[in-house]
Amino acid sequence: MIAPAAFFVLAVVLFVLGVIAFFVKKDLLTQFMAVEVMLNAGNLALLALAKASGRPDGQALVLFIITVAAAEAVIGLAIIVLIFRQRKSIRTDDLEDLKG
Amino acid sequence: MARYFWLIPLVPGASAFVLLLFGRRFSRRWVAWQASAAVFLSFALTVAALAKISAAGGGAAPLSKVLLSWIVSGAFSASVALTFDGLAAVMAAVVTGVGFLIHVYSAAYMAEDRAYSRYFAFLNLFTFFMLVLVLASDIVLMFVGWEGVGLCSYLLIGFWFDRPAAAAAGLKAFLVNRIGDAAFMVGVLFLLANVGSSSFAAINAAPGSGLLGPGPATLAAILLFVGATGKSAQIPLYVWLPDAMEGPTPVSALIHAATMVTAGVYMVCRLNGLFTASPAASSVVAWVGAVTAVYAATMALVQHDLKRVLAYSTISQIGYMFIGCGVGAYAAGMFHLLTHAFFKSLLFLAAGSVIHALGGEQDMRRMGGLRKRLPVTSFVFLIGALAVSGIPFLSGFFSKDAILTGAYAGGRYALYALGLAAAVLTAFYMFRLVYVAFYGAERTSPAPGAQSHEQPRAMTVPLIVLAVLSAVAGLIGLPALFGERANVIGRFLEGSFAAAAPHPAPSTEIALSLAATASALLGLGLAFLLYRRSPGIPARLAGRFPGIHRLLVRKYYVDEAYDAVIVRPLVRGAEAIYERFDLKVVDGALNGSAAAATRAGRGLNALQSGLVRDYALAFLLGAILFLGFLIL
Amino acid sequence: MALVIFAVLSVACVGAVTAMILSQNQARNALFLVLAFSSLGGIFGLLDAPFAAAVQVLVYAGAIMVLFLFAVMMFNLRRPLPPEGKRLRTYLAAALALVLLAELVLAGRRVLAGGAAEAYPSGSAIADLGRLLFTDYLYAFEITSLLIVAALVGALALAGKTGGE
Amino acid sequence: MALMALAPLVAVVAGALAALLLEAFLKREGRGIAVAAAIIALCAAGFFIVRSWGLGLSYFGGRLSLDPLALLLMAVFAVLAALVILMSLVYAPRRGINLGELCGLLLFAVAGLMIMVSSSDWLVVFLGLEVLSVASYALAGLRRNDRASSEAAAKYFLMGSFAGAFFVFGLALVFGASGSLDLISGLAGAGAASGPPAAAVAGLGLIVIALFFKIAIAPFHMWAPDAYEGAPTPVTAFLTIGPKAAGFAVLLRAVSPLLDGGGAASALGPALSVAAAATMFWGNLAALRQKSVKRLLAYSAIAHSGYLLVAVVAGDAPGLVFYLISYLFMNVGAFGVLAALSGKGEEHVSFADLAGLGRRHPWLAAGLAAFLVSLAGFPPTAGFLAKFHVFSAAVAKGHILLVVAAVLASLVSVAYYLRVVVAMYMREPEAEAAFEREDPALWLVIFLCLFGVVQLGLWPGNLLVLIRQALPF
Amino acid sequence: MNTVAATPPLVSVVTFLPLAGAVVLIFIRGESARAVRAVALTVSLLTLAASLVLYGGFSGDSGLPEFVERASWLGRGLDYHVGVDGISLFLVLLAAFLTPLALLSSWKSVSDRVKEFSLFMLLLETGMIGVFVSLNLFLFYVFWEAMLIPMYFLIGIWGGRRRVYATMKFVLFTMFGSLLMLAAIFVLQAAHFRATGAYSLSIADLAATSLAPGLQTWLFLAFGLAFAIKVPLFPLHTWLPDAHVEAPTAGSVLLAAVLLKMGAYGFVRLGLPLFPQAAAAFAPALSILAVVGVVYGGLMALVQKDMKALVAYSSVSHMGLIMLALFSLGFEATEGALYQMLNHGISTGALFLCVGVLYERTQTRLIADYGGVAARMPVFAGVFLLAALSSAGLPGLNGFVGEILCFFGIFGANKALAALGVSTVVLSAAYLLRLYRRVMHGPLKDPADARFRDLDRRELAVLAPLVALMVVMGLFPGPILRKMDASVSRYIESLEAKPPLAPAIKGPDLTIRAQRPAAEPEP
Repeated sequence: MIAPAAFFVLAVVLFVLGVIAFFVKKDLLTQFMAVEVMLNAGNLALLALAKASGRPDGQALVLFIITVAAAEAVIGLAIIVLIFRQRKSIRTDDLEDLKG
Repeated sequence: MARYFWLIPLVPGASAFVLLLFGRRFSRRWVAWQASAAVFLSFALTVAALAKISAAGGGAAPLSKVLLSWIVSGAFSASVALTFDGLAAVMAAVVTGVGFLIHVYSAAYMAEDRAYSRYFAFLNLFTFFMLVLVLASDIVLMFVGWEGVGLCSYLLIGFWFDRPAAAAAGLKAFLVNRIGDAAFMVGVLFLLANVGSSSFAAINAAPGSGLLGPGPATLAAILLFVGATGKSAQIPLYVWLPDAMEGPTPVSALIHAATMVTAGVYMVCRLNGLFTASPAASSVVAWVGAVTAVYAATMALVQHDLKRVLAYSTISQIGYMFIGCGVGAYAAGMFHLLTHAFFKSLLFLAAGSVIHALGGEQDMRRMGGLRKRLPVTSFVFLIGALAVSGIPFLSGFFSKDAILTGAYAGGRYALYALGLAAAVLTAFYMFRLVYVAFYGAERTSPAPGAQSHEQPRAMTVPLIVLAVLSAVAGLIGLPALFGERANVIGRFLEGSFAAAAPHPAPSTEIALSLAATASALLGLGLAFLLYRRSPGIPARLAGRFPGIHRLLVRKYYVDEAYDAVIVRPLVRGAEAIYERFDLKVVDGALNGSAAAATRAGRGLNALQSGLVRDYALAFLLGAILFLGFLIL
Repeated sequence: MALVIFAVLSVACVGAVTAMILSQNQARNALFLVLAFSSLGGIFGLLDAPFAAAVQVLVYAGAIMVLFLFAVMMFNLRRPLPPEGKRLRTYLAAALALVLLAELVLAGRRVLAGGAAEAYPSGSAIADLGRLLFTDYLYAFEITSLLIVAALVGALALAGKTGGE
Repeated sequence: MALMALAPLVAVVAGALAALLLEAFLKREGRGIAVAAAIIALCAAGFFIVRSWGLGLSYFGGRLSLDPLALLLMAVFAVLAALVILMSLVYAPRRGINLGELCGLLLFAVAGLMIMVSSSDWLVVFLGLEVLSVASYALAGLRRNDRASSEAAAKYFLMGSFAGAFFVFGLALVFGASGSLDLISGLAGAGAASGPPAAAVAGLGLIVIALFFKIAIAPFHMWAPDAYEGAPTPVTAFLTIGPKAAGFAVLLRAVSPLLDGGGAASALGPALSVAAAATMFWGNLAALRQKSVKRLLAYSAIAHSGYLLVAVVAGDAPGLVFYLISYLFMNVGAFGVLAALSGKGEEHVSFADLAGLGRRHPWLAAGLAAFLVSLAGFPPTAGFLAKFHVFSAAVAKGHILLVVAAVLASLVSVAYYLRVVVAMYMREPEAEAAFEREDPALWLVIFLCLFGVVQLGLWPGNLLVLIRQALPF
Repeated sequence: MNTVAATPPLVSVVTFLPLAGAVVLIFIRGESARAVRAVALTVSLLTLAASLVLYGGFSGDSGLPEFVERASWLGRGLDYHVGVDGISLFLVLLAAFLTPLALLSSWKSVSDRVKEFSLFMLLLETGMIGVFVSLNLFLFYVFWEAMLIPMYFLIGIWGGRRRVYATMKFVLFTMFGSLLMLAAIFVLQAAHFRATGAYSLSIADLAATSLAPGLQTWLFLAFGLAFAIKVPLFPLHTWLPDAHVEAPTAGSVLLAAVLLKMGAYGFVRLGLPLFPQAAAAFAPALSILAVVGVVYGGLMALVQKDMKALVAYSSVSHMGLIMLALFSLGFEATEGALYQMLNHGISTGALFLCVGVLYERTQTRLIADYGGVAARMPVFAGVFLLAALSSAGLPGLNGFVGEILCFFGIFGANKALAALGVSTVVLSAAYLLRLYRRVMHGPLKDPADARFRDLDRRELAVLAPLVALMVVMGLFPGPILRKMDASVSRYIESLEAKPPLAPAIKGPDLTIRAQRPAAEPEP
């Protein structure tokens, strides 16, 4: 039997990798993908901890979160499309009209 | 009529009020009449009241009246209350009497001036304040008069305010006086705090009743005396008086010779109980008076301005009065005050007559031989000069003698010697003036507006009246030699003074009189020698002792010293503080913190780079800190 | 056995994400993530969450990531973006991320210290899940529908052909 | 009966769908009807909210509970949405924004807000937050042909999803540590004696971070100025108030009960205090040198989050609600004036545009001045009274230093609020900026807000009593 | 305390009449400056009349507030509670007296946006009077802060070249103090609640609460800072010269005459009686600051080139003396200080009006641009001189009465400080008469200069009442002092009732929980 701790640590590692990816990547789309990694890490943590505490709801929660991720993906891609149409680029750092 | 003695100050006051408000709409004639009449009415009231109290036994039965409970707050109380006792009577008589004459004189003297009504309004106002000062039975009220006359002095010195010198002189007078007044005020506060009452009666009684110990009494007396040095132009605050000669000459006569400048003497006499209780303070008074008497006289030796010579003479003579007060001979001091009021105002008015006649010329080097052109003026001037020099049987002789006798009798030989020296100098510079201006060849150049005939009667009559008074006023203060009752004024004032002045033996008294006479004649003779017989000597002397001469001409550089040591450092220092501290530090601290906030804002704006990764970085940093805070 | 599977899957998962971080190719990045999310689905299975695992593979790895892939192609992002100079910030972020890692592990320690508690039988999980969804989580379930509608409307409003004039 | 509790929410959602459908099918002619539908829905929601007052409805195991705090804030949201719609009637079409879409998304966002404030379950809160977020991203980007608007949406979205991941991870920790997702009992109940477990607190921390993001607490606020500036002005008004109100309500529910306890949560209070102080100063200092009044108000909104957080730290529910209501009026009013100034298409919200406004449009200038004065917290306006209550409660709880920081921060804020007044009254006009005269709805909004600001400042009377009686402190 | 007056709510009438007038002004259509001016002046005169009725009806026997009105307002002790006592009555009168004069003085000089100007003037009047009549700390604070807004506009819109800088500085610096005071108000409120279990911000209730010394220290410092900035006490005066120089004449007049008094009044009404022990402990230090202010203000006034800056620094000096008197904590000094507050209002107000008269003619305030004006404007010269002398404390005029009482009291408390303070006698004469000499005396700069017309009837109507008051208050202080007596002695008792702090000030102690009773009642 694998200790839930292992799953949790994996979740944390994935979360942190997602964070790093968010910083390393330079376009909106990939940065959003990095966020997806973080969300998935959250899901994993949820399942791991739910299992550790012996609750059956973990799966249900994960289901909701995946739905949320999907919804975010929809709106996110729409925004990225919008940006791309305007600027012909989705480089995040190009978004600097607003500052100061 | 004596019941209404409280109207004495109010009549000129009311007249001043009316003139200030409506004077410009009145005719000149009416203005002069109203102002003079008001003062005359005061004079009449004064005489009536004087008669009343003198009938009732001199100063023993003063008249008094409380007009108004003025400032009352807790332990502090000051009322508008007037007291008419012997001391006040003498002073009030001088103020109203001489004041009336000068009003009359002014009517002619100022006839050409545009601001006629303003002049008389101020003159009336001055009379009002002076009488308040004199009649106040409360030191706070006296202070009202004290400052009020200062104000009027300021207004009248600067009467021709479009002349920068006059405006500056007025300001100087007021400010120097204010310095004295500040000390005076502290003295008053000191008395109020210790005595618990502001009435003269209580203050004079305080040392005796133990309310005021010797130390506090000395301190209070000296503080008050500092005020007196301002008002009465003594060392160290005399510097304003010579400059005050920028005012119209009748003003100089009234304010800067006869009345206001002697207010300090009056105040010391008023508070004789306090000063007597403090030998130290009295000594200070006497010594300052004596030193001033000599010192001012030396400066008078070399002045060329007619009025300035008289101004230094005034300073010197007031020094005399303070010698009298300081040695306990208060009555002698007051006596000299009285006679001085006569002969000095006479001298000023006569000088005014000269100046008026010469179209404003004040330099005696451009006069000479006036004896012929202005016979009356010259004659009365001569009487005045003789009186001030202490030539026997004129008024100055008796009063000066009384003071010197008092000093000698009190064993204050040094003071006596200084007094004697001053007498020599006085006779010398007065006759230098007489010889240069009135004798010898005419050196006048016909100035525009100059007249060659004698003055109108409105001017000569007051001169003559004053000349008579200068000549004979001494008779009311004959020395004890002439009998117990000969000293009329002394007896009249007895009730006002706590302690009697010391008397020497009759033989000593004669010897002292002779010494005084000799010194006066010595000074006169020297003047005759140097300025009549061989007029070349003074120039040679000046060439021989250029240092001393320059020192005297430049008035010991005291104005310059004050300027360099007090005025300029104060103004420069204030400027430096303003620029370096107020603008840089105080203001800078505020502007600096505003700038710091703005800079901080700019820094934060720079952080807000517009780049999402920076936002996320901040987010991450915040998250770590927040979590760390929670976990650890 | 489970341990081996776990090890393989977690290595695959972490490796894929790492590769995605390192790679400059957008399309490949999306594929890496498909791999990562699929592995994660397997790991979900190991955690006795078969339904979640299935949804993960189908919805996430399948639907969402394919959507991303299309987006990548649509934006023509196959060529790598030029490298940019602001590396320092990236390293700083990485360092901070590691601190975060430590903190999160630290935070989870206490929960995990209790050890595993086999509280519910794995067999009935799906049924339980269904029951939960329509009892305890009914309200939440309805809200997700709202969420989806909102997202669609939003997407239409932003990227739809019609809309503003 | 659950329907009764759901009624406001249902009304709003129905209104949203109706508006969208009417817009979609009736095209141009349907615009008015769509707006009317939205307004009617909001009125209906308001009606149901009032009906539910005092009933203490609670369903789905507390996942939907209409307690006074929830009802009050739901009413606030309804009013806010109505005001924003009124603000947009002329503004939106001029800028190529589809009114129907705006109304629909706005009502979706309101639905999300209502879900958030009426639940005591973290999952539901999260879902509500996501509904709100998804709708907000779209709202921010509604000016599709405007670069700034899209940029705002993109930044908001990217940072928002980043923050959302933190929420999820926090959810996992809380659930794992306490076995419950209940906002209050989940944490407080788990370890009654020694306070909540550390892991749960850490999880809560992650969730709080995500909420901080939403309510723009420093340093999680950095998206806010950009998003607020770029979004269409009425949307900005909505974004600066709605999500903030909901976020604070959730924080109040979840965090305040823990603040007085000890144990692992003992650091929470100081952490919140520091965050509050940092937010106030950051927002206010950064606003000092802004050139655009809209961006200035964005920073001001951040600073106000700091003040509101003080209310949370003090556990002052009545103060918080009163502050939010006051803030609603002054901020909507201020943005309303900016919207009125924006003429045909372009935004005219720089200081130069406002120069001499007091001469050109005295009423508009007076209105903006009044709102700014209220935002700055001068008596006798609502802003002052709101601050007074919150700060007073904080001091009563012993947070003196925090309040000192707060008053000093608001001193800084006075500087920039008054800068705007300087431009309006003490500078001469540089250019005649376009100005929307024929917009009675907007005028109505501004007038209502002005009325609210003054009324709440001078005589809040029943409202204050109502809030105080309804909410525990 | 809570004697409800059966009379009409006179205090409220006086307070809110100007506000009502301001509302009326809003509805005057168009740009009719005449109508606006007439309405504003009428309203302010009515206010003055009402305040005179207040004076007439005030007995002053008990020392307690009279004409008290109290109504529940915002709950939890935030009540509407107003009234006047011997301390506040005359400040109300001062404000009511000067506002019409200030309005009248701007008849000509303000021609731009007259409606707004009059509006803000009336609002300012309500604010000023409100501060003085408030008997509830919250209400006090509301007026205290609200009053900044009209002043901000008055300086900012109708001010001089650097008006924006000056007005921002004024508002921000003043607020810096008052916001800290606000924090202190919260603490005070909480402390009172913990001590009594009741919410109250009634000043009388708060004064009856005894506070731990450490707490008192902090609270006193916070209140004191707010008031000291307003006074302004050295070295917090830096806003004053700028505000005065840049403000329009009417603004300067009210700023100097009334607003500065609010600071001193704050000390009397709140700072000292609420925290008597801390006040006693800090009085020496504050006295030193005050006396430094006296000398410093005088020296700075001496070297100013701008007439208004000169008068502004003279205010620093004069207010320093007032504070010095207040901190000597004695009956006479306090009464003197209160009287001096009125004097300063009148004489400095008159000086600013005089400067305004000159400025209206030449558009310059630089002393160097003038000279010999007295020759052309004799009446004005007289008025100006009288104002200067009143300010310099010439006996016989009003300034002296206050000054001598102040000095008497200060002298009783500390002889050295009194002696230093007396330097103002010299300094004030120096800078004022120096100003007078440079502006009014000397030769005319340009004899052909036709700008120097003497006072017209309107200007005379503005200045004559002030001049009359200078004289009347100098000669007959009784009617004012008598009505103050009871209140002042009650105030002094309130300071002496509690024993002074033991040896030294304890370290700061911010815990308000220290004194809480065991059971903590919740509302």
